[in-house]
Amino acid sequence: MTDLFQSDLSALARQIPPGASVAINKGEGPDVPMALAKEIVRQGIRGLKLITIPASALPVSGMMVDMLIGAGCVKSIETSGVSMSELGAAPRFTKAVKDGALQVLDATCPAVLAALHAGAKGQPFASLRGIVGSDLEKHRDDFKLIDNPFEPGDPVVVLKAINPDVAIFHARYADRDGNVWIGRHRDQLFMAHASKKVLVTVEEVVDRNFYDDEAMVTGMIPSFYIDAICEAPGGALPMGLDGNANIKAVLAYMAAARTDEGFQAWLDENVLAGAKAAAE
Amino acid sequence: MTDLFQSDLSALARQIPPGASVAINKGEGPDVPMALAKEIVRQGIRGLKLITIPASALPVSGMMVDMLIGAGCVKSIETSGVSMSELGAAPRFTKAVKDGALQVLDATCPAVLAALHAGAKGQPFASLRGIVGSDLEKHRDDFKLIDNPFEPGDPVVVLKAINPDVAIFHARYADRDGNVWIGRHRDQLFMAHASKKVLVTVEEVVDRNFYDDEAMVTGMIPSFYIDAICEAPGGALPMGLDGNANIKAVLAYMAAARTDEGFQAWLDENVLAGAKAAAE
Amino acid sequence: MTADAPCRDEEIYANAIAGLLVGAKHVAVGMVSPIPGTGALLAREKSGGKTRVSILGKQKMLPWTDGSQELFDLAGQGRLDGFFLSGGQIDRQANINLVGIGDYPDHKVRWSGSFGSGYLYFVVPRVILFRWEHTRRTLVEKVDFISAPGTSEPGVYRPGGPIALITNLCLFEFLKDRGRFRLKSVHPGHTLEEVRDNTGFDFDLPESVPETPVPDAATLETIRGPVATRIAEVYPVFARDVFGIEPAKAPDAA
Amino acid sequence: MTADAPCRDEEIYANAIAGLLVGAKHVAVGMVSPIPGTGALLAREKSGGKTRVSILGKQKMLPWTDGSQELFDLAGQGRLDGFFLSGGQIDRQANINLVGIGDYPDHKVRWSGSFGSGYLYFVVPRVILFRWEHTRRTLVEKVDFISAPGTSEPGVYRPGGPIALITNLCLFEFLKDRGRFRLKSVHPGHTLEEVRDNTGFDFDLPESVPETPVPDAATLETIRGPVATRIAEVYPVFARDVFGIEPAKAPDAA
Repeated sequence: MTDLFQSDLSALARQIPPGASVAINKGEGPDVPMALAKEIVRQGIRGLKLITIPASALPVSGMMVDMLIGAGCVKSIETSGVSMSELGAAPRFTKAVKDGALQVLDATCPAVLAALHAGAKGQPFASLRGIVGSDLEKHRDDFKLIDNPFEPGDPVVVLKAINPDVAIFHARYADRDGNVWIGRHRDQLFMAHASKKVLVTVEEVVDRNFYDDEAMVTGMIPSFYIDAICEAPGGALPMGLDGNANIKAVLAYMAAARTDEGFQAWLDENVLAGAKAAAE
Repeated sequence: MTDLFQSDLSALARQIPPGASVAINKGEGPDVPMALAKEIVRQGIRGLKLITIPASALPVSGMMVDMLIGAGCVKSIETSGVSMSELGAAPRFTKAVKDGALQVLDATCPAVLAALHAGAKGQPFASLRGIVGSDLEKHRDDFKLIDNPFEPGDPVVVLKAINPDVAIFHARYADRDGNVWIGRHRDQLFMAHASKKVLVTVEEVVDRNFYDDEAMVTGMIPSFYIDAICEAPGGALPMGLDGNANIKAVLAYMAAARTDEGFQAWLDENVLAGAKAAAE
Repeated sequence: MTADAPCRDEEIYANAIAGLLVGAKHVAVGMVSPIPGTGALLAREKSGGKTRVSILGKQKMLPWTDGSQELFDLAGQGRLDGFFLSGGQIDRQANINLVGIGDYPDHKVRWSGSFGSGYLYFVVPRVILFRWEHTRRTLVEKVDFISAPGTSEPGVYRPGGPIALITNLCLFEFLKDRGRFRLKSVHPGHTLEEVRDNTGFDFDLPESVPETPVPDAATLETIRGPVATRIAEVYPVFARDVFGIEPAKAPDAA
Repeated sequence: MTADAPCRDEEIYANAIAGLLVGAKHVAVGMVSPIPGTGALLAREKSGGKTRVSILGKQKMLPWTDGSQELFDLAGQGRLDGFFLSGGQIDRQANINLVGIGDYPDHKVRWSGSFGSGYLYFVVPRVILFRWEHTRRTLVEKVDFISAPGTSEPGVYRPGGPIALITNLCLFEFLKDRGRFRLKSVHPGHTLEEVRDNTGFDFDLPESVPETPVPDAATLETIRGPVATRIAEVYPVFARDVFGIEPAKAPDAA
């Protein structure tokens, strides 16, 4: 057994310093680190600079980001979009922007991905077509319009590499040596390569080594990119293991989060209750 | 069944126009397209601009490239290295350079990979640390030293994207719909994304669809990147399916290829014999 | 829903969208785009499966094997023919705004964000704009924030761009050379005057303005059959409301 | 081979190399580098497995899951502590030439190519140079082609570079500040004079020149046991010649 394993979520969350930049993936699969996000709220870690890879606009990933914002953990968010997909707008995000309480670094999806990719390679910047003439370009210091060095008169945007302080995600399996299986969720791989620290919750730790099975190696992040792992069954809920969100749970959150009081009551019941009970 | 399948290698090779730029992978696994390369020699396709991803310096991949050079198919080669690894130098490559019969675009491995990656993304260029002050930089029009747009006074090399006309490789499996399984040989995936045409030989076509099996999808190139597939069992020989090269066969080639006559005799016996017999 | 049920507006829109995708090899459908998804899947059925449709939002329905970047890489390589974009505001020159109303960053109203628009609008040859609320609030003379511009100056790499805009009143085509829209057809039950009154910008007119066609019986059957079943996997709420069907697998089983 | 057999030169070199890698987290070994591979694997054994060693050339021995680029990406991220480079020529300033002798591109002699040197030399903190033929032909005042420069001008991003050069005569350390080599030890059976006579460039000297240590019995046992077994999987010819062992699986089974 490797020493990467932590026995509980609080030990994982303690490795996220206040003010850290934290990468969070899109959440198309059962990889939303909701349990860890709730622990971040319980520990009151503040000033986080979220970076969504490349957006948080699916019901559960949107809800997680919205909750972190509502709970006051987030100072800024670099994103191509925050919403609950077809369920509607993210209530706390919308309010925080209106109140001027949240800085948004507006991006477009491939720009976040290209900049993260440059970071994963340890390179200073990436080139990207498009963006020219948009207002995205005007408001970002880390997007620059240059002349293509190989074709004068061809304007191209270059993007400064992104290297998050911390990447967090939920995965299906870790093996006993700390290799993490992600299947074809390659975004987590790029996040892990690019980030200075990688904290992972997994559905299950299995007593084997994935290197013994070429099919598993193919969809795996090697342990040397990982800093800590905690087994947290259901750690992506209300995103189910089958990739289907519990829509009722998301709608209940959205209804509550429409008001400050409703959001606080939801937090008390769904996030803080356990911590309070434990503290009493 | 998709119409991507070709019944023989000659139909595959005919899709490579004379003068085309052709990407060839490193050959660490049983993915060297040796059978197809022999067919290129038989068809006398000339003027090829080889691009090795990022080098051809393992016994069988080195031998394949050396054979193509010796047979007069190659006009130029962009590479970070050509050799037979610990077995020694590539005899026809070495001779062709000495004779001035082959243009070598000398590169360094990550530069080839970064430029191919930019090509796979449809972007104009990539940035790469290193190279500054080397003679590689001085001799390549497609490497340029610029000032980091985000940090004045920081010199950085940018590399023009590579988009080969054709990519060729051997793979373990194709499914009946033309999806090609490569396992963790990700280089072939980048080659396929970056290239205008992708020609693949496979060990075996299996009667299933890999999308039904998430473990297979993870290591797969979707059919919409592939232009033609030919089932060619043993298509990487003398590289075995277990990833071990038949060293005796490579050494025999190297011994023969030391002289023009020896190389021609080897070609006659190992490549052209079948074609001649068929033509008689 | 049977083929006898009256044709719904969503079905007219989807049918019009499918008509814009004839001959496309690969069409992708972005987030929160159930009607475009329906239109693209209809185009796929009509092509006999030759048009590939990739719908974002549900990993297992996507063909990617290289992560989220693959959609954009595919588009960058010129392998993606069609995509859909919307806007909180869309203006005369087809600039789109997905960010908010008012001065950036101090919006009066903040929307979700620009998503892939700032890139895909430049590189996908057939971008279809959709905005169901056709009012002077949504179709404006000038957007407050340009998430992605409708046209680019000469010299800017721009193989892609808008070809049409569909709303709950009409279908516009976009004239690239003139950098403005031309009305193509008005949906059944609506009038040119209504379109004019509710559009915040000036647009070109054809000699006569046809009515947007209603899908024929065979098309309706396709929409309500294989297309509806597939769309329900990504947009369960939409499929329930429009087609009255539930996805094969309960979406809220957590 | 038993632990009683006399110590071979390769074992002395490997032992010296292992000494340069103490505390390294991840060391990679490039192509055609059997002695560096032996040294790195010895460092791994001595660290109790804490030093990870990745040997290029055989896919199944590599931990990568992102293709060939992963080695370079790992190095770019600062996650790779050690690497090995050689050169057909190596000069006073630790510039290396892997391309050829004479004017580029019309070489009198052409070598295989620069491989990863043009990048890894810049970003890996502990690059160990090796060149077993120690002559004035190989260790020259100025290389004919710079595959990778030994030092860089101020302002150039350069977290990595050479720390040492090992030959069949001696071990040099590289003084980054002075941009030149200093002799560290002379291998048993050789002399300072011999080193001087066969080196084409000037180098610094310590106050006294020690002899390169011969590995002790326990170290020899480790080299000839677990290290030899593993090296035979990648370098079967080397393992046969030096350790007299065959790989567990025949390498020429096609």
